[in-house]
Amino acid sequence: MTALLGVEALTKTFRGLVAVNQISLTVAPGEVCSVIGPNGAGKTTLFNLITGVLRPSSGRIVLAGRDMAGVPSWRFAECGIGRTFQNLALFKHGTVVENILVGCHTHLKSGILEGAVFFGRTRREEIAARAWVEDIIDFLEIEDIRDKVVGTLSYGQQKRVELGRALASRPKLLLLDEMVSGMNQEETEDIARFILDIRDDFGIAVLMIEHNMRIVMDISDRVHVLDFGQKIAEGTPAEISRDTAVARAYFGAAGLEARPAEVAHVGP
Amino acid sequence: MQYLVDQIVSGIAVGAIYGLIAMGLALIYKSTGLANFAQGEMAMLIAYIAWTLAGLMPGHPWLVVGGALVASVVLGLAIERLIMRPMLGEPVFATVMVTIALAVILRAGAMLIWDPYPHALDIGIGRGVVMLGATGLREAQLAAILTLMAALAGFWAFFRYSRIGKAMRAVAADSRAAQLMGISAARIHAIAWTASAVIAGLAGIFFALLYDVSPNLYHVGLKSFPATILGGLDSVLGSGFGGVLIGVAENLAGGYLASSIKEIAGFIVIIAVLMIRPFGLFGERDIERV
Amino acid sequence: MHFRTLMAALLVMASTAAMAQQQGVTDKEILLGEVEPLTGPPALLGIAYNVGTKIAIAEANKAGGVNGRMLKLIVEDDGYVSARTLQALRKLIEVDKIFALTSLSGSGASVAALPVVEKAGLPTMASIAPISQLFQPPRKNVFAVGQTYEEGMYQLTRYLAMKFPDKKWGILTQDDDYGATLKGGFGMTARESKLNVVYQADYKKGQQDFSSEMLKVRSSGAEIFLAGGVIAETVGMVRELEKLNAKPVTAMFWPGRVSATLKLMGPAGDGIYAVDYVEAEDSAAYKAFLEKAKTLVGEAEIKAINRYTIASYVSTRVLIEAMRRCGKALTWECTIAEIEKTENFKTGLMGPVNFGKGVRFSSQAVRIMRADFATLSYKPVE
Amino acid sequence: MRSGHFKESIPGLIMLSDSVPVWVWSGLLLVALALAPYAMNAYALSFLILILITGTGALGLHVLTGCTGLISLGHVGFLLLGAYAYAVPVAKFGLPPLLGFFFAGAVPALAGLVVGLPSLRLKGLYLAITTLAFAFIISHLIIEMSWLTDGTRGITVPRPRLLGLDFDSDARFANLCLLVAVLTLFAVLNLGRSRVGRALIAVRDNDIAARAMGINLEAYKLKAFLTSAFVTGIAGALFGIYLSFVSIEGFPFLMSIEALAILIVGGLGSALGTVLGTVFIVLLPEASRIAFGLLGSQAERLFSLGAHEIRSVLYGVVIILFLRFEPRGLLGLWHDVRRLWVNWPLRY
Repeated sequence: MTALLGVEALTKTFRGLVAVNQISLTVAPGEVCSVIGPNGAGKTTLFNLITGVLRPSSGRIVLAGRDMAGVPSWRFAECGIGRTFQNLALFKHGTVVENILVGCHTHLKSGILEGAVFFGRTRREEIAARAWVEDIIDFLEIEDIRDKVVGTLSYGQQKRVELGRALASRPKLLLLDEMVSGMNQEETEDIARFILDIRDDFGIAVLMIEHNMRIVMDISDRVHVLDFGQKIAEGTPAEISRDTAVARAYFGAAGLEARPAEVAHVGP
Repeated sequence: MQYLVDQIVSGIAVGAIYGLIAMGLALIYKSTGLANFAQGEMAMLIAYIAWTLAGLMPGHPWLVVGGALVASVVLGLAIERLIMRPMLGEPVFATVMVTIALAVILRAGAMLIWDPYPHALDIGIGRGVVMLGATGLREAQLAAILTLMAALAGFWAFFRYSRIGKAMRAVAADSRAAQLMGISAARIHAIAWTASAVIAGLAGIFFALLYDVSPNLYHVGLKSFPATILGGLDSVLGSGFGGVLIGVAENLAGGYLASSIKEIAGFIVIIAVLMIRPFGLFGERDIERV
Repeated sequence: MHFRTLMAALLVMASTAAMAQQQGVTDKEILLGEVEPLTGPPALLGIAYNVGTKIAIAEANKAGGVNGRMLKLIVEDDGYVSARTLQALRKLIEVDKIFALTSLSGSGASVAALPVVEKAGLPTMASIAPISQLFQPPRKNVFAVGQTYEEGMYQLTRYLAMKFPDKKWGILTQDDDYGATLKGGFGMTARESKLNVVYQADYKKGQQDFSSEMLKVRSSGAEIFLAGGVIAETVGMVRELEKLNAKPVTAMFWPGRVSATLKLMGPAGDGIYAVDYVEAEDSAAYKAFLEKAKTLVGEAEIKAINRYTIASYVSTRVLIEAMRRCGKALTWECTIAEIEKTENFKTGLMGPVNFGKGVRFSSQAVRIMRADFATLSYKPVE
Repeated sequence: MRSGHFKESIPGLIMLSDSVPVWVWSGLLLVALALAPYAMNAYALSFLILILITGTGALGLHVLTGCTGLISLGHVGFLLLGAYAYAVPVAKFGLPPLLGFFFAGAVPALAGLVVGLPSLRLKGLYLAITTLAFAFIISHLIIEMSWLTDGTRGITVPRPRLLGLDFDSDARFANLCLLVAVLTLFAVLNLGRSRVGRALIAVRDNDIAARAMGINLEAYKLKAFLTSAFVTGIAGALFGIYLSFVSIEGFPFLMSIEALAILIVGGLGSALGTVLGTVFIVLLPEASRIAFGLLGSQAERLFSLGAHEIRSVLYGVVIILFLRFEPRGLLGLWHDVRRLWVNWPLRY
């Protein structure tokens, strides 16, 4: 099976500080993968590298067989990568619909002049895009807030809008950065269901950073564990929950013995 | 050679005035995050007040200067309390527009209270010529240079050692965190506006002594923008140096290229510098977090 | 609604109204208007000019008005911004419905306003800055009293060239049309008398510091220096030369020939040459004018009086006299014809004013003067 | 009567407005504006023309500052360039006015690209002051290149004749300005609901997220400068024709500030707000003149020489009050009034 995303020996240093160190991982088409690790393990830096926001110091990123070195960061979306951000990054003065429409950007073609005239191709294009956005709104069950300005929405709602915006670009791979942090149980379960539906209905592979172990263990096909910028483990959720290196990274050697109950909780 | 020295020295002299006003600009930017477009107008207003005082108290130069500085303290406090503080929390763009409106008001107000004619500010001192080697400087030019040096040293020490100076840096770095630490942002803003009005006032007085008191004295504020951009909007000391650099650049352009290019020399310099250092020579780069 | 019919009806109404009586004229009143800079730096000239118009009008009203009609003036400020000049003119002509214009703002703005004034056709005096575009080619209804900058500069430099032969010359002018005309006048003399020009430059309008320019003047060895600023700029140049201890023969131009300039220059201004077509302050005619003015306008106005007041006073007097000669049936047509007939009109404050068929500019002889710091005035040279 | 917002098709969703009354009223307003010049006096007409030209220019700035969030203090530079790019070919070389209008848009647009380059590296006030520098440099270049621009003497510009139609009367010219202003407004509104417009807003609100959505920040900032300069340049040409005389002095620096004031007072980021702001700011001096007149001749005489300054002060005070008490601008005020009208006597 050829991997959708291949990360090979990726390294990123900031003024001598090694944030990501020789990390390799793959995501197969139709797979839900998670990246976990304590705070400061380099997870978000890894995401920023994969989405082109940061340039790797060394190593390679291959997306669907294409080496991404030298591809400008704004082209990553065209190449099939969509993402959400750890701290919300919506266009807060726009409505929900407008935000999701921005996600369609790479699939539309009209330029300034065509946009200003709004006739013919542009109009057809916009109608099609709007129909697609309405589908996404239906899918995410946010019909009732579609014309609200996103700045006025609750945190959970904004997260969904961000998910919708990422979906609108029809990505092959979706990167979700701490999607459910700060959500209650019910909202978390909704998101988990959406992620599985995204994979099954749209055929999109998902790579997510998550602190919520329950959702990681419940829906991941595979889990990558990072600590101090290095990958310390990889495997199915069941394998990870048994891995002593992982437990040590989370709780320290002493904690491993002192708090067996919590380790058990990590299990599936 | 003497020609070059003369050009540079008189450039430094006029640059010192730009530098003083630019320091005021940077001080306000550093502590409140907005550019005060009325800085030149503040200088103009204080110069007019000094001129009025000089008419009331002939023969008492120090009383005139002292009175004008008291007036600038009042001006700074009044602007901060009445106009800027209610705008706290509004978008930067809006507050900047408020300072522009303030500039319009001060400009017209000065013409209303006084008149559109140029006047000589004559307080008995400042106009004499001092010889430094073969280069002649007016007393007020020398005073402007010395004041700039004193202000540079003073602000350096202030930010480094004084409690308020450190607090100001804290407010600049993160106003919310500073507030949580018990620092009153409003008080810091009031201090910044007052200090800025005082140095603008001094610059205005020097300028009026050297040239004249007239409604277009505020033009000097326009010159201090390149100065503060060159030095870095958030760098008070850098802005002071920036003023001197702009003054010298202007004079060299006027002395060796064409006189007509002199007035825009400062702007050409900053465009060149900003292309290489987008945050000025001494400014700090914003660090973005994703 | 038939739009065209409506328009036609309106037009007919408008034209019949015009026939009955010219706009701005009632049985008791004649409405005059003027546009000039009353704010911003050029206000120094505009306000003084405005006072001159006020004095001329007050004088006429005191003597019973023009054929029994009182004169009333509406003043508009344009801040020396062309767009505002245009708007002010449209207001005066269309809303206030004035009878005649006593001023048409400064040079650039007045050129921009010409098409509007010419189209309206009302009698217009444009004497604040009589540049050649105002009367070349002549417009039927636009008159100017005074002298062009070119001619003034030509006369000034010719005088200096004869008095100080074989000297090195320097000239610094403003980078606008005012400066360009000064340069033009100087160029004529320079070619004619083959002057040795060692320094010539433009400064940017609004410039305040002239240190680099004056250093250049000094190092160029110029012995005669023409300071082509307005007021603050000329003062700046002269004081900078004083600081540098450079003492060329210095000359300036009439916008700067006001006592305020001398006061600002201090002793350094003593002996500076100037040129003007308006009488100097110590002449009998000027003093008499000042005495008369004190009985006609307030103290604030008296303080604002300078040479522009005289220019305006004379120009407005010409207009008033023409209206008087028209008698009771006051129209634009008649007033314009009467201004044209103005011949040898004397006020003592300038040379006699003359217009004629197709002549729209009353060229005034200029005089060379020298500044006297002790009395803050200018005295004609022999 | 309509009740609520129910739309039955996707095209209905993306229309500028699906409300019949809005279209009817806009149409009537347009007809009124087209005919009014023939019934107005020249003074009132000059305000109408100024509103139309200023509105076009302000919409140009709106694209850059309102939509894309790039502050420009040097927009008067684009106005100047537009005016000269029209005046030089048409008045000096006798080229057809239509070509002149093309230059009036194209030349500033090219300059916009040049000025836009620093915007790729500079932010906020640094950029604002760079644009300020640009405006000074442009006017310097115009003076220096006197072989082409006649330097400080200025160029007299005749009223144009376009496609066989004469625009020599003010009323006709007002029609031309109306046409340009309405086309500009439509273009800007359309841009706002299309891909490019959304991308500009995305760049303004969150540039990192915008990039993640596949938006090329550099290209779009340059596009914003290009579009903005193009529209502003056309407004500059119209302004030059209105003045009938193009010179540096006809375009004072204050115009840049006025344009920003229009955006702020109208409501930043909204094209309709820009229109409201234009009307307000252009009429403000006249309104204060009338207000001052109401105080009676006594007050007028008291300030015989200071009336103009009092008006300036008033102007500044109104702007400050607006920013202080209605930061959403006139558009926000309008929404409040409308809500009050619909809901009264209930509060909401």
